Amino acid sequence: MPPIIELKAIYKIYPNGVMANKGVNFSVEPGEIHALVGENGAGKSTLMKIIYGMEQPTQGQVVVEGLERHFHSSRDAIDAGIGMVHQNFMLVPSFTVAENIVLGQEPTQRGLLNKQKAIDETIQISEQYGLRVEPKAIVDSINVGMRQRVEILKALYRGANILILDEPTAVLTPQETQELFLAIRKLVEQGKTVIFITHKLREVMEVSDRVTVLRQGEVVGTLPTSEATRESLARMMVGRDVLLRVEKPPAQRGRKVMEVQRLTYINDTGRSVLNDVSFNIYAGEILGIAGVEGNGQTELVEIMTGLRPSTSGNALVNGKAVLNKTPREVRMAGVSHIPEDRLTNGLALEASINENLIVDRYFRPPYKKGASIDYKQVAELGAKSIEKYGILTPDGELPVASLSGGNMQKVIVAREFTSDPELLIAAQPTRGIDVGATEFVREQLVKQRTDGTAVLLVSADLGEVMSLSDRIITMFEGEITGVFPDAASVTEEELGLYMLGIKHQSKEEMEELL
Amino acid sequence: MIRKLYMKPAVREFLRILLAITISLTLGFIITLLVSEDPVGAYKAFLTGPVSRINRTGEWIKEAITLTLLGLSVALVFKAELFSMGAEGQMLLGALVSGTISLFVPLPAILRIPLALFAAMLVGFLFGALPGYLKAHLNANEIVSTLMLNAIALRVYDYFLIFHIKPEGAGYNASDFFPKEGVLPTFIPNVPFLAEAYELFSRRANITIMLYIAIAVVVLVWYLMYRTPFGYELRMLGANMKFARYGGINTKKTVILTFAISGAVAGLAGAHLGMGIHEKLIANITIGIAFEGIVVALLARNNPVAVPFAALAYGYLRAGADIMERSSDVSREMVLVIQAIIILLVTAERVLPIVQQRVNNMRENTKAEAIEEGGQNVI
Amino acid sequence: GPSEPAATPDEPEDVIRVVNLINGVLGDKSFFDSADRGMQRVMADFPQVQVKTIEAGIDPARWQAALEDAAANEEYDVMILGTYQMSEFLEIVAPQYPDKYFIIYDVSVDYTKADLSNVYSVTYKQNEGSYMAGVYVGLMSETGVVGVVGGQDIPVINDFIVGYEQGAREQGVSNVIVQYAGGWNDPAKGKELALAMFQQGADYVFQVAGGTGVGVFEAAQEMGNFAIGVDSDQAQIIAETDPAQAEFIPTSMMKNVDNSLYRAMKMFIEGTLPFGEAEALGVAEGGVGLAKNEYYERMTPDDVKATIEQIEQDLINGSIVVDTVFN
Amino acid sequence: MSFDVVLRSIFSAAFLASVLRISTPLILPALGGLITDLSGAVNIALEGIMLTSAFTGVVVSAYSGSVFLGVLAGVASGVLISFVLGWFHLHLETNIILAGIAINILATGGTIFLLYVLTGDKGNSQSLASGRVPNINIPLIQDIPFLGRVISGQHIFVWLAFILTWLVSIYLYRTPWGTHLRAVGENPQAAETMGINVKRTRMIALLISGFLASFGGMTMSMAYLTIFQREMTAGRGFIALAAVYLGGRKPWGTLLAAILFGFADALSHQLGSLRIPSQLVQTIPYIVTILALVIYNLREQAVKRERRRKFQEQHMQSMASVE
Ligand SMILES: Nc1ncnc2c1ncn2[C@@H]1O[C@H](COP(=O)(O)OP(=O)(O)OP(=O)(O)O)[C@@H](O)[C@H]1O
Ligand SMILES: Nc1ncnc2c1ncn2[C@@H]1O[C@H](COP(=O)(O)OP(=O)(O)OP(=O)(O)O)[C@@H](O)[C@H]1O
Ligand SMILES: [Mg+2]
Ligand SMILES: [Mg+2]
Repeated sequence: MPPIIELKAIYKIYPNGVMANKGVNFSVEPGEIHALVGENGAGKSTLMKIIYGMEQPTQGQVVVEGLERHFHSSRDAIDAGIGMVHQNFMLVPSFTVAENIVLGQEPTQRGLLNKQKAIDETIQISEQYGLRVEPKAIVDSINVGMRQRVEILKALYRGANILILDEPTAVLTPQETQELFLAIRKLVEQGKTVIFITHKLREVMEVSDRVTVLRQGEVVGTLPTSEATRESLARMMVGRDVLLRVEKPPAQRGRKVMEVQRLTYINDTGRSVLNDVSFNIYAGEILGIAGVEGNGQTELVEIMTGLRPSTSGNALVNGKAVLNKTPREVRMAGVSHIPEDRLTNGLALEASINENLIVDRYFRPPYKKGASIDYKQVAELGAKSIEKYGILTPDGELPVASLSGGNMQKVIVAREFTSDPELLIAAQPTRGIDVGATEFVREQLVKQRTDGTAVLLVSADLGEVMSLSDRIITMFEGEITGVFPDAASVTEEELGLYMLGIKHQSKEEMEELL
Repeated sequence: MIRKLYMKPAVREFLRILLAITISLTLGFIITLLVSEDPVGAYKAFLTGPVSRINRTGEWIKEAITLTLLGLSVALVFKAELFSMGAEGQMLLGALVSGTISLFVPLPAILRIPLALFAAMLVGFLFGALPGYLKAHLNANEIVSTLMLNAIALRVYDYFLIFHIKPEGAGYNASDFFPKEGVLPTFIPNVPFLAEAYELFSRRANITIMLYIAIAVVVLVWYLMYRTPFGYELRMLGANMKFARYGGINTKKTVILTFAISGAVAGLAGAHLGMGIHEKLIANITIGIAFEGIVVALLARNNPVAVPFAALAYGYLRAGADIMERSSDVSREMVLVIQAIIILLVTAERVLPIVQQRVNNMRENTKAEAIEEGGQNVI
Repeated sequence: GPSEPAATPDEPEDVIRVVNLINGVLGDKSFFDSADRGMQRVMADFPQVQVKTIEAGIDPARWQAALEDAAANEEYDVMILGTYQMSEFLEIVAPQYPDKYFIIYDVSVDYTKADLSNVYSVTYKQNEGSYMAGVYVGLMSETGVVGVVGGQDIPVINDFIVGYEQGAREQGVSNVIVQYAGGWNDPAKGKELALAMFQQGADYVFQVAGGTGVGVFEAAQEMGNFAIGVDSDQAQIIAETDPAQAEFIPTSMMKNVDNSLYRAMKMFIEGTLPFGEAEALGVAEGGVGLAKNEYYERMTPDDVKATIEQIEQDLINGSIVVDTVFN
Repeated sequence: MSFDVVLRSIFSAAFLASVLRISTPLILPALGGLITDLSGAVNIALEGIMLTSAFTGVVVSAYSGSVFLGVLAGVASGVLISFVLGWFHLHLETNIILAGIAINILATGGTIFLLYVLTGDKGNSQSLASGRVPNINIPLIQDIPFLGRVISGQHIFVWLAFILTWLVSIYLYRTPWGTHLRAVGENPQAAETMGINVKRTRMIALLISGFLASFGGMTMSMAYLTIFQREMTAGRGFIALAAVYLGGRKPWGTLLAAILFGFADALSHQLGSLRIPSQLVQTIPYIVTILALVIYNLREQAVKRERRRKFQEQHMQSMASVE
């Protein structure tokens, strides 16, 4: 069979002169699951955007089902049966989940929208693929995990013949990832073709038939997954051996840095999102929060960092109350924060990389000198961060918008790690970061903790939580269901029971351990 | 080589503007041809009018000063991704307060003028803070509030002018001329070795020291915007409000301050109208210029350093158009039409599709070249 | 502005080039239009006169420059301009151009300020004219309530209004409703204001609001009440296209800017125009008065007509003195 | 004028009728402003569109003798000038605000120029016998005591304003097109990736906006009055824009905001006859608008606070009952 998609000698130069693809030849067989891997900024998303008509290649040919195509917009690609889930969310915040899913192909009745049908179809497709969403929820108010599921359902709803998934699993829980893989396999059974981008090599091994590795805009090679190993793929991508395990010296628990006492939060719709949550974080430890998305972790972090008011309770950092204080006050108390949604909170896309790096420190020395900001210092900080964190860019003066997704994340990590915090709250810190950089970020996280920083780690990636944390708490429906003082000694299954609320430690039990 | 040069954004921008100006002026001339018996003379008046006589040049520069201040005022707000139409009200109150001081506060010029200017800025600051406060704390839309506040300020201005400032039995709604101590001095000092220039300017084109003040304000606003923590806050607010908040910026305070500072600059522009241009308070003092700050700021892309140049260029267009109407048979309305066409075309990012096509072709070639050269600009 | 073509070399020697400088825009339906009308008549009757009209626009910041520019232009011999605002500028400019002639209307320059021997001023006693309008509505009103819509709260308009009020009250009107539209080009507003007055019991409304006043006529027609026109014989003008509406405009208070300028130009050509002096045209001089057109004749009872004649005589011989806002 | 007369006038059917009359030329362009705003562009050119249509309607109805043709031409001219705006903004990428300002200047100059060419007058179209759209008297309604006098006998555009508000709200919230339009306004990139043509959608929004605003213009010149006066829109386009935001960017909210403005304006006309300086009376509509804005938002906050408090109480109770 001829390839369903064939890219021939694709070059792509962005207006700012960055060449993202250099003579890429890439072909996808009909009915296969084709993984695409590569470091951050290797040009994966760019290549996919070319297939989807969002970017036009500077040179080269796009052949779909044997025909050379010139897509001028996504519309053309959609019409050719291509669907895509984007790395960054493409949702309309004020619309409901169902409205987002049917956008552009709304069911109608005598010319008017059929809202009920949209909801029904959303429920149906969500059940069909096991991707849980609330059809009537406003997108602005749902967490990243559900947003991601909405994105996937959007593409599935359209019944695309060729489905491009650009890092769909970055914020999914392992269970959800499994469900997604199930869905993908179903699609393939129905004769569809899937291109799948991820940084988690385990997923590549698990789901794909073939894998293509990109490096610095060029194809390193395409091979059947059966002939690859995680180590070999990592080597192909990075050009060196990558440690896929974190080495971690034993924890030296220090003084109590943060105390959270009886925190409750009731949201605007009257739902009790956090219920009587109490725990402590100590210097020199990584406290992991394990829980299925939507069980209050997002709100907990936002309340702890001053982005959201709480209903009642108390929170102290080094004995100083920080609850319902402004983000500035919380930060001044020594808290730094890697937010879960980098584009909403974490970055100002149109501002330069350097300016994104100083949002928590521009007002104090050495960045402020006299009445003004010392931009020499800022540039130095930028240069150092770019080097140390491997942010792929020619210049710190460029806008963040010109970075690849993973490199955007690195900017946030660089800022929050270098703020010298007493408490580092990290939500999804390695989201979208390539294997090499993930290794680095994890190392740094451990190093911070070893140097005496308290770390709160919230991640959808249970593996990450388990391998990095010293202590783990599980959350279910806004309550803490269990505390595990020795992360190394619990199993994934055990945690799962607590995360799903099947098991529950008693108050006294927990109090002791907290 | 030439192609390489063409790729440079600054060069491209320059070429675009040059092309746009050429096209729009050509179109303007074609219209003039249709409506004038002496199109060449009329168009010459338009193109060279503002520099053909010292008093005309003076008018142009004086207006450009006001436009610069207004442009800066608007650019501040726009940079924060806020929208303000409030310059009119702020200017009116600035003119009113500074005018009152100029007229009635018995201080020597050296004290009275700074006091009046300061008061104008203060009242602009406070009047600007109002929509800022409404926006920040009550989430009240700033387009509505600024438009309404303008209308209120206009009537307050008229009320004070007519009932409290206008001298008894005056023939129209205006104050007395300001005393010498309340008028901004000529920009050339009255010293012996500059006597001739002073004489010429103070008589024929009384450009005042507001020229220097405006330049200082340009530098200050630039400094404020790009060098100070407040400017950083303002720009981050504009880039992503949620990010600003997350990063610890007090977004409410920033919103209020942005509006207030913008108001202060507009208030100063108002003082210029009274103390620099009319030398008295009159009705409709802001009528022709109130919203032109928006045009200037957008022309300058909210860049404070570009604002005076945009103000000079736009002021030239306005002055030239006026002179064409005064000294040719082209009617006022046609002059407006020509002006509108020039604004539309000069600000078009893509000058004309045909031209754009050319540019695209050229760009493609350049890209191909870059690829052939092994893409050395790849990182 | 719209005007005759510029001078050509082959024209006769004794050509007189006139600038009609308007510190506003044409189409004000008030004295600028009237001035323009006067100058059109001059051109029609005196072929040697060429008039260029300059509309300096509504921004007062432009006016002084427009005057200086026009005065400095060697092509022009005579400059015609109006309004209080311009008089201050003229007092500065005229002495700089002693060989040019200036005619200013609706205001008098202050001849004590400088050597203004090349300036002729003509003013109008609008208070006298509108006094007559006031007397007229006072006699005609059945409700005892009348109104007046002013364009803006400015002294010239208030001079109309005080005269009108005085006249109306002297005839027993209990209530004179005064409102300002705040602009000269908003007929919808004019209509609304007049409707509000009619609703509050007025039956005659005098409009002194230029283009805004057009709405007052519509309101009168709609409510079956009456409106008094201003500046020119407005019923006559409207009758050309809308005779039905003219039926609701029994008279207009005329302020004959056109006639006065025509007269001035005629005297200028004859060499008899008294430069260095101001003339005030009142009822006696025919500068202001009521339009006694066919509508007036038809709609006005004889006793009212008689009273109006009497008042007119009293104004001419000075036995009635009308209030004014000017000193 | 005595205060009781003024008061009596305010509490009359005629007063409410005048509120509707004054509001109509605000409601129609405001709906247009709403649609463009939701599609992601501020339409500063409402003023110019209204002026163009007001002029065209008058001229065509005068020369053709047909009111219907006049209205048709007025609509066409409004849509056409919106197209020019859209072409510059979307195709040549002129900043929408600058383009809007230019369109306003163009409309001001263009209408006066053509008026002069056609009539020899720069002020108004008095010399043209232009048409008036019909009034509507509905037999049953006109007999209802008070209400009948308010709404009956209003011209057709008053009715149209309400009907169009209804249609616009259906269009925006119940049709796919309206949904696309709102999506484009909120997140153009998301819309684009779902195959929605962003530029075309924005152009359509501008054209609809021109269509709606054109009725606002013709309300001025063919219903309210039967004359075109230079610059006769007198800033109503901007007030209409304010109504969009005052109305919370919702069709019925916009209508209410425009009516509120009409009410305050009518109020100032009545109070103007008291002997208070007119400058102060004329601030009434604007002060009312700001107060409305403040009160609306204060209420909004209070409602939220109240709701939160209620939840909290309930929660505490349920906690207590558990213990
Ligand atoms: N809009 C843009 N303008 C300029 N440069 C861009 C733009 N988008 C991407 N780039 C650059 O192109 C290169 C490839 O980016 P791309 O997004 O394709 O990487 P990626 O392989 O998807 O990386 P990641 O794994 O981080 O998502 C990067 O160097 C990036 O900085
Ligand atoms: N009345 C409208 N209001 C707003 N947007 C509209 C309207 N009509 C069309 N559009 C938008 O313009 C775009 C093109 O419309 P058109 O109906 O021509 O699309 P099409 O390519 O034929 O699509 P389809 O296959 O859905 O019919 C669509 O994205 C649509 O959202
Ligand atoms: Mg990517
Ligand atoms: Mg179709």
